[in-house]
Amino acid sequence: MLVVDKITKRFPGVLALEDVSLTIEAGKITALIGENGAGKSTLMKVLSGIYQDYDGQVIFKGQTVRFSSPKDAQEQGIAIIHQELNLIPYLSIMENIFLGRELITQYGTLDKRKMKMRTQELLDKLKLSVKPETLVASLKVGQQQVVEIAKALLTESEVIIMDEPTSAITESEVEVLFEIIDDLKKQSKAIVYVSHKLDELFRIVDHYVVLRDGKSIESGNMKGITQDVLIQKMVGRSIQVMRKEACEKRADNLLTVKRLFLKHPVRAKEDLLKNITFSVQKGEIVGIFGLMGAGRTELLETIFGLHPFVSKSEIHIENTRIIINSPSDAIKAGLALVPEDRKKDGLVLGMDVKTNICLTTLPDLEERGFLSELKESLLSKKYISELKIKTSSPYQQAKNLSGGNQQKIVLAKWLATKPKLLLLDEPTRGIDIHAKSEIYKLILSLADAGLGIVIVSSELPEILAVSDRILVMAEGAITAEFSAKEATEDSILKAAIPKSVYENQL
Amino acid sequence: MNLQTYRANLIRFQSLIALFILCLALSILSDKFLTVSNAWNVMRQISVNICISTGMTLIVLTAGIDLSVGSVLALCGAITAGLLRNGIEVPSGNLYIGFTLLGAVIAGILTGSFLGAFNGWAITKFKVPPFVATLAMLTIARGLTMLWTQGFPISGLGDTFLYFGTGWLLGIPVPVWISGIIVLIAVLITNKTRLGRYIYAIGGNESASKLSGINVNRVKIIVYTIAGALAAIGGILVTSRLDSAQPNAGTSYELDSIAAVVIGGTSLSGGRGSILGTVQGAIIIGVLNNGLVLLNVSPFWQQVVKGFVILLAVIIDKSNSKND
Amino acid sequence: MNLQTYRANLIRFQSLIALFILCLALSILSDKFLTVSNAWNVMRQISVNICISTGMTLIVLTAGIDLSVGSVLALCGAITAGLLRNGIEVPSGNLYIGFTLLGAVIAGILTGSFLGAFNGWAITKFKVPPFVATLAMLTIARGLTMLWTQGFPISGLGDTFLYFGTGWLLGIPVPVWISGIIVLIAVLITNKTRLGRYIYAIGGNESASKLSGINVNRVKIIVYTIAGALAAIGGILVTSRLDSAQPNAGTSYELDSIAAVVIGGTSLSGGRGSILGTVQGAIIIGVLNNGLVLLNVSPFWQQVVKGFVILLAVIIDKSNSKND
Amino acid sequence: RCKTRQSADEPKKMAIVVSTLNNPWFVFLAERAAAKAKELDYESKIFDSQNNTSLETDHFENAISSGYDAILFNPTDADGSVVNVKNATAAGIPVFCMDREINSNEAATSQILSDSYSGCVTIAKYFVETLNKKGKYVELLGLVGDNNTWNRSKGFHSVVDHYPGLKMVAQQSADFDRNKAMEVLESILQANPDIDAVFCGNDAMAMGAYQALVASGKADKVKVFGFDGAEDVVKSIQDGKIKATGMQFPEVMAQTAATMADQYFKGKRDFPKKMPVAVEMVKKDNVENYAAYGKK
Ligand SMILES: Nc1ncnc2c1ncn2[C@@H]1O[C@H](COP(=O)(O)OP(=O)(O)OP(=O)(O)O)[C@@H](O)[C@H]1O
Ligand SMILES: Nc1ncnc2c1ncn2[C@@H]1O[C@H](COP(=O)(O)OP(=O)(O)OP(=O)(O)O)[C@@H](O)[C@H]1O
Ligand SMILES: [Mg+2]
Ligand SMILES: [Mg+2]
Repeated sequence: MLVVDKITKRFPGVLALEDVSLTIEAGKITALIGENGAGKSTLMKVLSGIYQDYDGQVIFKGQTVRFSSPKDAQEQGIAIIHQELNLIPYLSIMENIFLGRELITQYGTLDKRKMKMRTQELLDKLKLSVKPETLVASLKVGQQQVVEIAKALLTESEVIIMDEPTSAITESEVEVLFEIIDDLKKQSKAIVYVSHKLDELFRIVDHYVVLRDGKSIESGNMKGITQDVLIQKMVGRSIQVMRKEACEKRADNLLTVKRLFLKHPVRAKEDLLKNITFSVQKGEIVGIFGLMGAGRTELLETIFGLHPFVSKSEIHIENTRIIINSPSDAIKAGLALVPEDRKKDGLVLGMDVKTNICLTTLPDLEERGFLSELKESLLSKKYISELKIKTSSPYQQAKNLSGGNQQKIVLAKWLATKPKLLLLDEPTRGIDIHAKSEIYKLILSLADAGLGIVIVSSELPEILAVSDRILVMAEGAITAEFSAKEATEDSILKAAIPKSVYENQL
Repeated sequence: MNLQTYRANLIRFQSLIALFILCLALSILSDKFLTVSNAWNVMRQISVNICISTGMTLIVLTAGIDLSVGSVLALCGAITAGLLRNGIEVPSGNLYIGFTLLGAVIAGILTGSFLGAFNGWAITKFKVPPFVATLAMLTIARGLTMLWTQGFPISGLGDTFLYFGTGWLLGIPVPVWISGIIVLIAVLITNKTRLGRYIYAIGGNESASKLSGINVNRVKIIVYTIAGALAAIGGILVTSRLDSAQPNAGTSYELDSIAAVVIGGTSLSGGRGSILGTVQGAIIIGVLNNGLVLLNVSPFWQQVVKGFVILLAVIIDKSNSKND
Repeated sequence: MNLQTYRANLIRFQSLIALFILCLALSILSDKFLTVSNAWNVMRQISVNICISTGMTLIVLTAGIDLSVGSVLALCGAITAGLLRNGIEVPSGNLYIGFTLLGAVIAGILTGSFLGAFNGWAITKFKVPPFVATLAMLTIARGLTMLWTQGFPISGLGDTFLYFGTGWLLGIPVPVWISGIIVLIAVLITNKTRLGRYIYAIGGNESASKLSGINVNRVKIIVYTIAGALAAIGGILVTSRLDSAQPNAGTSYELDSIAAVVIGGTSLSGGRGSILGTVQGAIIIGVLNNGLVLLNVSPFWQQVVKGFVILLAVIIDKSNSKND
Repeated sequence: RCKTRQSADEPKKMAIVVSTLNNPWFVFLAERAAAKAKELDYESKIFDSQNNTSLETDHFENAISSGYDAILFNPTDADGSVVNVKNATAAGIPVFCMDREINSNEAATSQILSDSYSGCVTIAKYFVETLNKKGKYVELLGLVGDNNTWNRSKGFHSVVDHYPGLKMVAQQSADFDRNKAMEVLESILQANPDIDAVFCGNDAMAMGAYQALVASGKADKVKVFGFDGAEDVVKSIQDGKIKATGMQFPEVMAQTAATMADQYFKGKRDFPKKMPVAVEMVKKDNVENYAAYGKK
């Protein structure tokens, strides 16, 4: 149905795609796999009309096409769910879904009633229980991703491209998505699926195409292939996804949080976090699991001093009570936070790698009141090589790096502060298997060196793989605690489902 | 219960509170403030700012800005007045074109639209930041006004023309009608049409709007053109009120207009705000100007007080919208 | 080869091209343009704008804006002049405080810093948008100037004071020395210090900066305070050059200053730009003003030409930076 | 209750509407008017039109609706202000114009006028005389959209243009602003280092021009002429720094207007429609008779 023939796409200084060829069939799901920066999104953007200047051909239904705009591609039957969320924050779900193809009444005004109905249908189908009029800005990232999906489903396209549609949604939503994908497949639509989550691929995908460094390496049938082989093809060598050895807990108290409360930002009378008490030992990795909206991000933020006037808590570090009213207090106390949304909160995208790495430790990089070029460059080079950050130079702008490497910069800038305790919020979201395993390795070695680590994740396997101890949160409270040995997927999930929902279901 | 109501709740009421406090204070301080004639007085005075600020709101919603409104207003007023009075004479060809009232008004509005479109063109075609493009237009239009008028006011425009600025219709001043109709249309556009939706979308996230197939450049050009036309209407109102086109009319109107927009709760980074908010912003400024005069505040102190009240109005809005 | 050089390459050279073309055109059109004395003339004239625009650049780099520079300049100039000439008399206590030159100058600069700090305080503490906070300050400071001077200029300030604005040192006009030193310090701050790095970071991504432990509010207040102090220095220079503090000094300087910043390649959305770019922007504007007078372009046409040249300068820069 | 005054006879109030307070001359005019009103036991209030005719309209409306009984008026524009005056007189409020004229013979109750045009004619004659009918000169205009600018310029040129030996090498605007005048003249001096005189549309520009001449060391060679009679300039004429200025009499005008309003309240109705207050030329040999904005 859709044939890509020897496409080459260049960015200034980067050859993103080189002679890539592949075929996409109707009624099949084709997976595009490859490391961060392999060129997957770029290829998808070529197919969906965002990039028009490329060499090579796209043949759609037997004819060579060159879309002049995303809208053109859409009208001819190719829809895309972007990896980067492309929603307008201060418009409603309904307005976003119909953006650019609004329904109009006979008077030329917007037909809000009809659009609302269609939106409601879509949301029902996707099992997202929010009103069509809700502002997108007030949705969580995962919910926004569902809206993106709804937007693509609205058009009756023959080819639907999904660029990491599941990077921010929970397991139950993934199930819904898979049902829908199954439906689409039955309607003999062609689906291109990009994801770093290999288990998903094995569940739904028919064909795979591997991209490496902008070249198409191999393609084939998903049946009869093993995970290890696939990884080997992607990375060019095999990777051991390691699991932490259960080791003796050292009883060296590092962090104790007692009776932490946080007011709800909107509903003034309610608490968003309720009476949270836990502790972290030196060298221990504590995993925090919970469903979307459980309050994990807020917990880390509150500990880090981002909500000083609406929270109360008692925090001890190494058995001395400290007051944290701002991130700089937290940094002084030896804390570091790798935030959930690295583009929004982690990096200054317009600055280069070196400057981003040095941003947290500038006072140490001064000499006689001025910043020392030498110290800065030594520090950044140290972390670039230690964390194997793939960048053309320390002076490359952060925004030009792939997601995995951006995440490593964020880690680097926090490691530079020599923290005692590292708070990691979804550290591997949207990161390829290779980078992921590197980050795991790093986390484990940091823990071995005596750091305390709190890791928040929505991926159960990840939590199970790295944690010494697992806390489960639901509706702003800690509902269970397991040691690595006693934890099972079932028991964790059970604790994570909010009581209200759980009881309703019974 | 839809988005508009939601947004409105958030934005409309916040400025209303500041406005209410202001009016209350003034009614207590002066018995002249809360009278029907003074109310029309204030409304008539702000009608020009409302015209301009409506266009400014649309532009600010797309995350742009227009510094040229004041000079465009002056130029268009002068062109209408000039054509009405003198027509066009082509000396070489012995040609004389007279203009009817309607013709002159349309010519003025077309000039405004053209200048606005030029702004939009420079901004979209050459990616000149709106601040710079319209700053350049501020100077250019002022220069053109001077050239057209040769630095002299153009006066004596006839009683029919005066009706726009000074007449009454059904017990309401004509300029209030005109600005009211403009506001109504603008509210309809922003809430009920595709164009309005696109304006919000572009201001909210330009690249996402582009990906959704919106012709961002065209929308921007349309918006700047509308703003130019509205500045022209403002210019015609000013000219008609005075029976005279002043070459330096509209100086620093851009600041008043942006102040109305921002006090009305529209965000300068685009995507959020409303026309009705701007109307309230304009009313706040108008009431303030009127009130300070009624209270007999000395002109030097007026500026100080005005600055603080504007600051306070915005602070009240801010702290109030937080509780929502 | 470090970040600064890289950024500099990008920004410095782009404005240079527009400047070069402009100078070339003027040298061809007038034989008086390319002379040493005219060069000093232009440099001396722009030195005030450079002072102000240096502060403005810092503010714009944090994604803010300062509309109050012109009136702060006027107020501080008037305060320095007033203290120098009349001192402070406290009628009731029969107290008279005389001011030395240095005392008066310091008092002026402190006033500017205080007003700037007030801007920063309103912006950070109450989250008032910088546009509104400084717009309010624009009115407030102008009103205070009128109150302080009672609307009359303060003249006759003594020859020592005149030296700041009109003297020469080592063959270079004193105001050029002063603005040069300010630029030098600002370049050092932006490129070599923590504060500078924080300024860029905040403009680039405020929430990431906050999470990195930067005290965003403090940095902003510092920046607005610096800008206020620099406006005060500008005010003292203007006063000294004229031997008189004019109550209406500095009107619409904010636009000239922002124009210099933007023409110099600094982005109004913050995080990108440089002091040296702004200096070039100021030179472009200064050369343009000077050239139009040298060519004796009629005042009517001057504004039109100026608008188009500014537009063109920015377009040239844009298209040029794309090729980089 | 102890007052014998009738309750209907509230104290009268005067509104003083001036074109701008951004120029000391007008501040002086307004303050003198206010002072005179106070002396006559009336309440008064100053309105600043900021050179903006439409703001002036607002002021008139506000003044009318808040019950002022007379308006002492310095118009922003001869034509644009007519409507305002008509509205006020229609509402039964007398209007007395000060300094600047409005182009209507009936509208205002009386106009006390300073004639810029003929004042500049006088200065121009002296200008021709001091330059010996030949030389190069520069003219600095005020705000180009202001009709005072052109009244003065025209009065000046009506004389000077008859002398072919006098050559205007540059005519530039400096917006009535001291700083602009200095900068513009600095640049003009680059192109024309050999000028003999500068004619300025007001005294602030004259002082700015003088400052520029001092900076370039040409202060003794180039003769500067101003208009207004500001303090700085009167002093500078004394010191021989500036050649001449046209002295207007804001105080006289302000006091006359206030007195007329007082008479109006007391019943007088027949005022002269126009009452010119002559502009006198101040130069070195008569400067001892003058102070800022008036006679000693
Ligand atoms: N606009 C751009 N300008 C310059 N380089 C770019 C641009 N967009 C992408 N690149 C580069 O092109 C390469 C391919 O990027 P692409 O986004 O296609 O990777 P990807 O396979 O989708 O990675 P990920 O799994 O992280 O989403 C990368 O090296 C990236 O840095
Ligand atoms: N600014 C806000 N306004 C309104 N509600 C909010 C806001 N921020 C968070 N919430 C609500 O607070 C709750 C906790 O959110 P939080 O981001 O901490 O969840 P999380 O467990 O980190 O989920 P995720 O995995 O999606 O990051 C959610 O119910 C969310 O809807
Ligand atoms: Mg991608
Ligand atoms: Mg989270």
